[in-house]
Amino acid sequence: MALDALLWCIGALLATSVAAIPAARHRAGTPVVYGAALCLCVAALGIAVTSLLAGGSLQGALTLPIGLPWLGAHFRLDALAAFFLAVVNLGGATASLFGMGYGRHEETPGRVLPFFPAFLAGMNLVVLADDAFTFLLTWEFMSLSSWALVMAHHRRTGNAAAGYLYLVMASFGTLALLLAFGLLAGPAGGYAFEAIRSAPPAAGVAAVVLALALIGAGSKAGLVPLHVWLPLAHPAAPSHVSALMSGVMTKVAVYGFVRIVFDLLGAPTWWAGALVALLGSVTAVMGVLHALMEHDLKRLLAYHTVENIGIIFIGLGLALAFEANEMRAAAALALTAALFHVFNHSVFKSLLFFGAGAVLTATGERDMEQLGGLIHRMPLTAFAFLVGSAAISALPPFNGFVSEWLTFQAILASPALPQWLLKFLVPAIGALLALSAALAAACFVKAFGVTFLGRPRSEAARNAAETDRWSLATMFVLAALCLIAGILPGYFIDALAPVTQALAGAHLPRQGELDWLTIVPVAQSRSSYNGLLLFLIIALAAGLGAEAIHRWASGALRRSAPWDCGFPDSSPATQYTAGSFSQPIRRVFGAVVFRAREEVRMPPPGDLRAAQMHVQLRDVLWDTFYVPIAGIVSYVADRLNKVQFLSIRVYLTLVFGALVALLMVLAVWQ
Amino acid sequence: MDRLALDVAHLFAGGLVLVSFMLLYQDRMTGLVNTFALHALVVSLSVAWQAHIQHAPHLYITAAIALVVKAIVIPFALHRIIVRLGIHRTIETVVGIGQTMLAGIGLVALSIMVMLPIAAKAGTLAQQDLAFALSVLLLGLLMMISRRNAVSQVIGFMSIENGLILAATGAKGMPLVVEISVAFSILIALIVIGVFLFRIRERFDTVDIHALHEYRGEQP
Amino acid sequence: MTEPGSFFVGAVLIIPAVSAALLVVLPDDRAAARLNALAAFLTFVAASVLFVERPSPGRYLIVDDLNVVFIVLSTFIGFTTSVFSASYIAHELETGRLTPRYLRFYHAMYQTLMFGMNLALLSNNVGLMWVAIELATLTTVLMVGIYRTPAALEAAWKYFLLGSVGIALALFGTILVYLAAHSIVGEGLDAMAWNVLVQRSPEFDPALLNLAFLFLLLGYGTKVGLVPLHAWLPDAHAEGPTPISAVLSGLLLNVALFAVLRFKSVMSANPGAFAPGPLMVSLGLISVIFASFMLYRRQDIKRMFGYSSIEHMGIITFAFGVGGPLANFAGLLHMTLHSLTKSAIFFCVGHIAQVKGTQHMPDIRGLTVSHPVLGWGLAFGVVAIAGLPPMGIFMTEFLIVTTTFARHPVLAVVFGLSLLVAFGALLLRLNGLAFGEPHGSLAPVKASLVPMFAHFALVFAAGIWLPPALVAWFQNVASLLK
Amino acid sequence: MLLVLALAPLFTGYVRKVKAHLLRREGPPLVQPYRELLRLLRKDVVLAHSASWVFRVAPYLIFAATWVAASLIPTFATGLVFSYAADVIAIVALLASARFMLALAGLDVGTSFGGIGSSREMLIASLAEPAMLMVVFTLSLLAGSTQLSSIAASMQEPDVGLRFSLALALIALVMVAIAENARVPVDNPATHLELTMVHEAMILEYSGRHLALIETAAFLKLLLYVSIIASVFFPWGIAVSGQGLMAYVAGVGMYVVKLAAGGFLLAVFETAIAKMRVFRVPDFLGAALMLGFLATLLLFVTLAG
Repeated sequence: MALDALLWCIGALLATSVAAIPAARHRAGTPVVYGAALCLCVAALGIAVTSLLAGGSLQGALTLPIGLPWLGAHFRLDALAAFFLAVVNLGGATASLFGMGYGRHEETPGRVLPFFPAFLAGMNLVVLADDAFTFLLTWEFMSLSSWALVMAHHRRTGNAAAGYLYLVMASFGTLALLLAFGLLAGPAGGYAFEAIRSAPPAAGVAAVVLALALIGAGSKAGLVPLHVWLPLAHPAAPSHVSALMSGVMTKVAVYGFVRIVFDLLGAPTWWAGALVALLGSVTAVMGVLHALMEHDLKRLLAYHTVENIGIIFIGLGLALAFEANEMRAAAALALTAALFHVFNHSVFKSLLFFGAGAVLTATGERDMEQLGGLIHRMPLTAFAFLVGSAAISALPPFNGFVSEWLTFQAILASPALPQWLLKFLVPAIGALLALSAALAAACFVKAFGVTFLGRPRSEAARNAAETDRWSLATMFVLAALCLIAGILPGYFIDALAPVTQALAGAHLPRQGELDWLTIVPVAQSRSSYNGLLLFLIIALAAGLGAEAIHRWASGALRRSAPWDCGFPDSSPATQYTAGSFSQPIRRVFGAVVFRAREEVRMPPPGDLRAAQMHVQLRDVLWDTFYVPIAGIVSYVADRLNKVQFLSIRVYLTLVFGALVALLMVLAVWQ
Repeated sequence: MDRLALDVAHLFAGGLVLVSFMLLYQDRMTGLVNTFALHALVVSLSVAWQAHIQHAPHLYITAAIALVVKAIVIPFALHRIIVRLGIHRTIETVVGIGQTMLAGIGLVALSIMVMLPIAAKAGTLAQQDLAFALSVLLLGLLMMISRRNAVSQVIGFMSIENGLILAATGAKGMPLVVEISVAFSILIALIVIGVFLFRIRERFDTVDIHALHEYRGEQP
Repeated sequence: MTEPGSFFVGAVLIIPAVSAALLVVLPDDRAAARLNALAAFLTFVAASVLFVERPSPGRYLIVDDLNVVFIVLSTFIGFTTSVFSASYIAHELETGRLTPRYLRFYHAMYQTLMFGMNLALLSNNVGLMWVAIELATLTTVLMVGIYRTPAALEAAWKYFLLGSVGIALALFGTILVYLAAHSIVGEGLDAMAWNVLVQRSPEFDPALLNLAFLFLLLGYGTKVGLVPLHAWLPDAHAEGPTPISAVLSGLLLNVALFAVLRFKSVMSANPGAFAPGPLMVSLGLISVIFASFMLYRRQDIKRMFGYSSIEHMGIITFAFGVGGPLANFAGLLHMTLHSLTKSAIFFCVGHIAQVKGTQHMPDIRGLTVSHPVLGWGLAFGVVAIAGLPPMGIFMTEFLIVTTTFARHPVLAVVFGLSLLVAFGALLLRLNGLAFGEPHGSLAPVKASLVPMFAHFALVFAAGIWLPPALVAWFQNVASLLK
Repeated sequence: MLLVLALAPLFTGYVRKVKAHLLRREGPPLVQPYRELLRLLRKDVVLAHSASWVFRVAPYLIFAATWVAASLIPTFATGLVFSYAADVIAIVALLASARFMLALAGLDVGTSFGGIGSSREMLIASLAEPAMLMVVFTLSLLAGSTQLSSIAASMQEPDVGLRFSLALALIALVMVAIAENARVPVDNPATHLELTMVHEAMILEYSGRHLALIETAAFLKLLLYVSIIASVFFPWGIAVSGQGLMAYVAGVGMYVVKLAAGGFLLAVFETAIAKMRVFRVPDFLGAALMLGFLATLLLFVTLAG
């Protein structure tokens, strides 16, 4: 019955999107549509959370007489689905709430409102689908509706291209999944997940399916090298949609991967785990490096999505490896880490995108080089963004740290693995993970520092104003969530227990009852972390320090100009820019990853023009994978195009040739 | 039926193939048209003979149509067109007559090869007629693609159609043959009219297909 | 012909014939357009009665599971197209591209075409079907050339020659089939009747059948537009009046494919004959690949969708070639959905071309801004034809790819990738047409959008829910086709 | 907790003293750092116009985070109070967050110095952290735990013995420590030359009590690293919780001795070599990372053997 309620919510969402078409014309349409979406998402969220907390009890399955006639549309609600539903609807609810305020600045609501609820419905349906056809149908529907949202601002240069790349890549992924399901279902067409579960494929087939699932889900989640569309498409959409796409849709892709690989595919093989984890770590590092080079705030965030997806896939890969070796507890640990990071990332990435959206509405700028000093104009946004940055940089006491800490714990369980490759690979992955975490911190020092701190670099930044109440409310709700999940992780981990139980056959020891709410994944002596205590002590220490100092030491304060080395009133242009901030890291990594070229153009002596510095970055992956493909297609197209311009006689010759050839075949064949 | 009847039928069929080769051999428009009239004549004779031996009076109609339309009217019309277009001198072939003939022989061989396995069951008449009809058909196609101007293509097409009539009448007791032949005559008539149209409308100063080729919906 | 069903069968044929005769003499173009639509509507009603009242097969005519769906489909699309053409033609008169004289001719031809196609679908006789298809071809040839521009004449001429050659090949095949049959069934009409042929096919001479099928596939394949026999198709779509393009893509191709299917069922009933599958698969695959790449360099919007029709005919042929209950079902469904979608796209494109005054795609931009209904309609159509959900074509392509991949992985991968290529091309064009800064005339469009939306609604619904009766028919036929 | 707080400045003073002696100078007295801190505390703060609340809050957070991190280390006894609140990964993360705030503070005022400092600091950190974590891996794989207490405890076990991988880890840790504490050759705590400074550049704008806090944090950090090294690699004499007072006192004594030794070595090292270019630092730390990684791998070999 929980499932029925959910489906009703989804149906209502679809109805909303239909109703939004006429509603978009009226001024009042925007809050109404977003309000409806908000309510529905909250309702669905409630159902999902209750069924998750209730463990196995609140599950259900039903079949609607739609879709494939002889199959019908199967829907099923289990622990995994419930968890991802919670993630989806939390993101949906916050995005709708943010939209209440943000949507008012939308110049063409007619292009956003109808597709927004449809997008939400699509994501919900994917998670609920229980047969291959319904799954792919809703999956592609999700891509389609999000594509429409990406195309909302189609006049801005580059957005159309982004949408194009996005939809083509999405269809490519869908094709891969299509083939995967074709293998799983077999020629008889047993598309229902039940049938697939009951007949797990042979080892060889399973390997192919895994590869296809990796391509299919990876291309949607943004796994390197299939990530290229992501940093283009996510920022192109309106900010709350970007938040949904980055924070939630990528998670739905992760869900698809988990569903296929952990649920449908049967027992995994260890090399599969190695492969997935390795891809994950490469993705993480590549993503964060790209992010460091990026000066467009939203695109930077999108690249960080790539990084975090990498971290999640590291967890999944480890889980696979452990599961292949029957190390259930360790598998549960890794899986918990991955899923918990799924939740955390959806929270703080939405928060950050909302912050970016607020900045965008306040200044109309996405380019960090034009921003700066916003903390004075929009302090609340700045605060929320700071929390988000700390969380995504995996700094205690926020939630990002907890999931990464769990991932590290999982990595530390690796020496028990029998395979030597894994023994050596996993620590390397750990190193890459640590590297990406550190780089992420650097990147967000840049993002926050350049955007909000320092002095404004443009008129727009100088006259920015704090954003509206709805947006602020949204951001603070999420910031609070970041902190709560960071200091009370035990409850969240317990909530994940049924999921890991279902998938990995084990779950972490219950954390909720431990004293002082410490989390102890394996054993007290082995490792433990207590966010709450840490948070309290830090707060205490800081408080005491401040108190003591203000009590006994001087509390006086003088304002004056900063130290200027004797060059008074230097212009804001002399500040460190995003480019200059990332310059050292570019020097270190750039040569390899980006083929970075720097050249300084000095004017000749006596010439008064300023010296210029040109930095040229190339995306190696783009050059190696995508450019050739495009080249081949256009080459073939050009070649074949000549056939359009032949004379009738030649066309007749074609017919004649075909006839004669076939006759010959026949003659030979008989 | 007696042996003689079969032989005569066979004779006509073979004669048709022969005439098709003559068509391929022509390099003058006038000669081509005349040869085609002969082609049609042979067909009508063969059809009439089939009508006789099958005791199928309706086939006489087909024969008559073949005779009147294709042996008399159309050649006459084509002669006028040729004169108007002033192309009665030569016809531009794509490849030399020699190669064309060789290819034709190859096609005949192919058609016989294809027909061989059928021999046993379907009765000798059908087999031979089919083999010849198929060869006529292929030769007609060969002619269509080895000649550049529309008139000779039309003629090639009509020779194809003669081959089909031959096959149809050869198939014993096949219904609707008359209707089909009528339908085909309409087709032919339309083609000829089409050629006329291009001429009369002053759209193209020649019916050479290269000229048509210039008018293209889109250029590369 | 006493039973009610046969009366309606007669109606389906007689109404178009009579109205064609009427339209020849009817001078007033308004009235002509109305009469045209009315006749088409009546035909549709009569046809849809056949769903329930099905007469026993006669010597010349037959109604069975396979053709009943296509008769209703073609009469329906014939009706909607006639409605669309009413508004389209009115505009053509204003701009003076067509004179009333030609218009009378046009309407008469339209009904003749309907007659020909219905006859081809209903006929229980290979020869009769051949005649009908030829009739339909001739009428379309005349209508393609109706604008009498050099390009139009050239397209018509090309269509004519290639079509005639195809027809000739098909006839030869038909004769061969008769020859194969008459030694078993005995001479006369029975040897050409579908139901008899399918029943007795196992006893036929396989060698003869093979040869026959080869000619029939090439002959009717020319009409279907399979590569390399396709050359006439894009130009014919591009140069003719848009209603005719719609009917061509929506119906005539289907009818030709329908003929191929009939013969395939005869073939597959005979154990000795070679399986037609590989031949159809290869032809279909070639068509799909070729058309997908050809889509990229298109400048003319109608020609582009012509190529897309080639692609989809290839898909359908591929599906039937793969065979098996799922793939055959998918093929039949795809035939239905493609004709609905593609004709709707052509309705949309027709209005767009009229509003913008050009078919040259680079000159058409930002439609969703300048003409939202047309722009989004086009977007919907392209999305549907590209096989994105929740439209029905997604279902068929899903079935085709999955079933193929389970059996012939390589084929499925190639097939899927070429679908992706085609999708890339269509989407690229859509981006240019529907989005970006609007360009060209912003005049409001006066168009009858009902037909377009009716089709889209059907396609959309088919993706979500299929009526069980339809499914039953298709499954029955699918099992018949092997 | 208070112990480390009390000891930290003394330790720094001690290191300075030793360095001075090595340079044949008299050097400031040991208590000089305390004096400086008191002086700074008494001065009032000069704040730039463009400074925001981040700039003012940062010092307290930095101080608190570092202090907590330092107090989590089993300096002289295992199983100290709260030691289970965070393991060594958390300690690394705490230091990271302190650095995060510091770098932000550096960017806050909007002068180019702060920028230079922050960007270089983050570069160094982004390499130092993985290296540190690799060392942590080595240790915790060996000890089967990431709790410093249990690590230290397990290091006292006789069967651990002397391992090559441990040596590598030690070297790596030392390099990281040098980098993290902005010592020569990575950075020079005494310089104020724009081109060379990293840490100093970030805190250039700070004054008064803020500066005092940050300085204290720096002292603490130095102490922290030295005591990690001491407690983990030379765990002799660390009291086990619940051994009674005497053991604690012995532990404290032992600890002080270890600190003295560590400080002396540090001073010698610093005087021995020269500051390197900023862009040599990545190589330096890369080497540390490699060493750490090598240590982990070798550990497997030895574990297997």
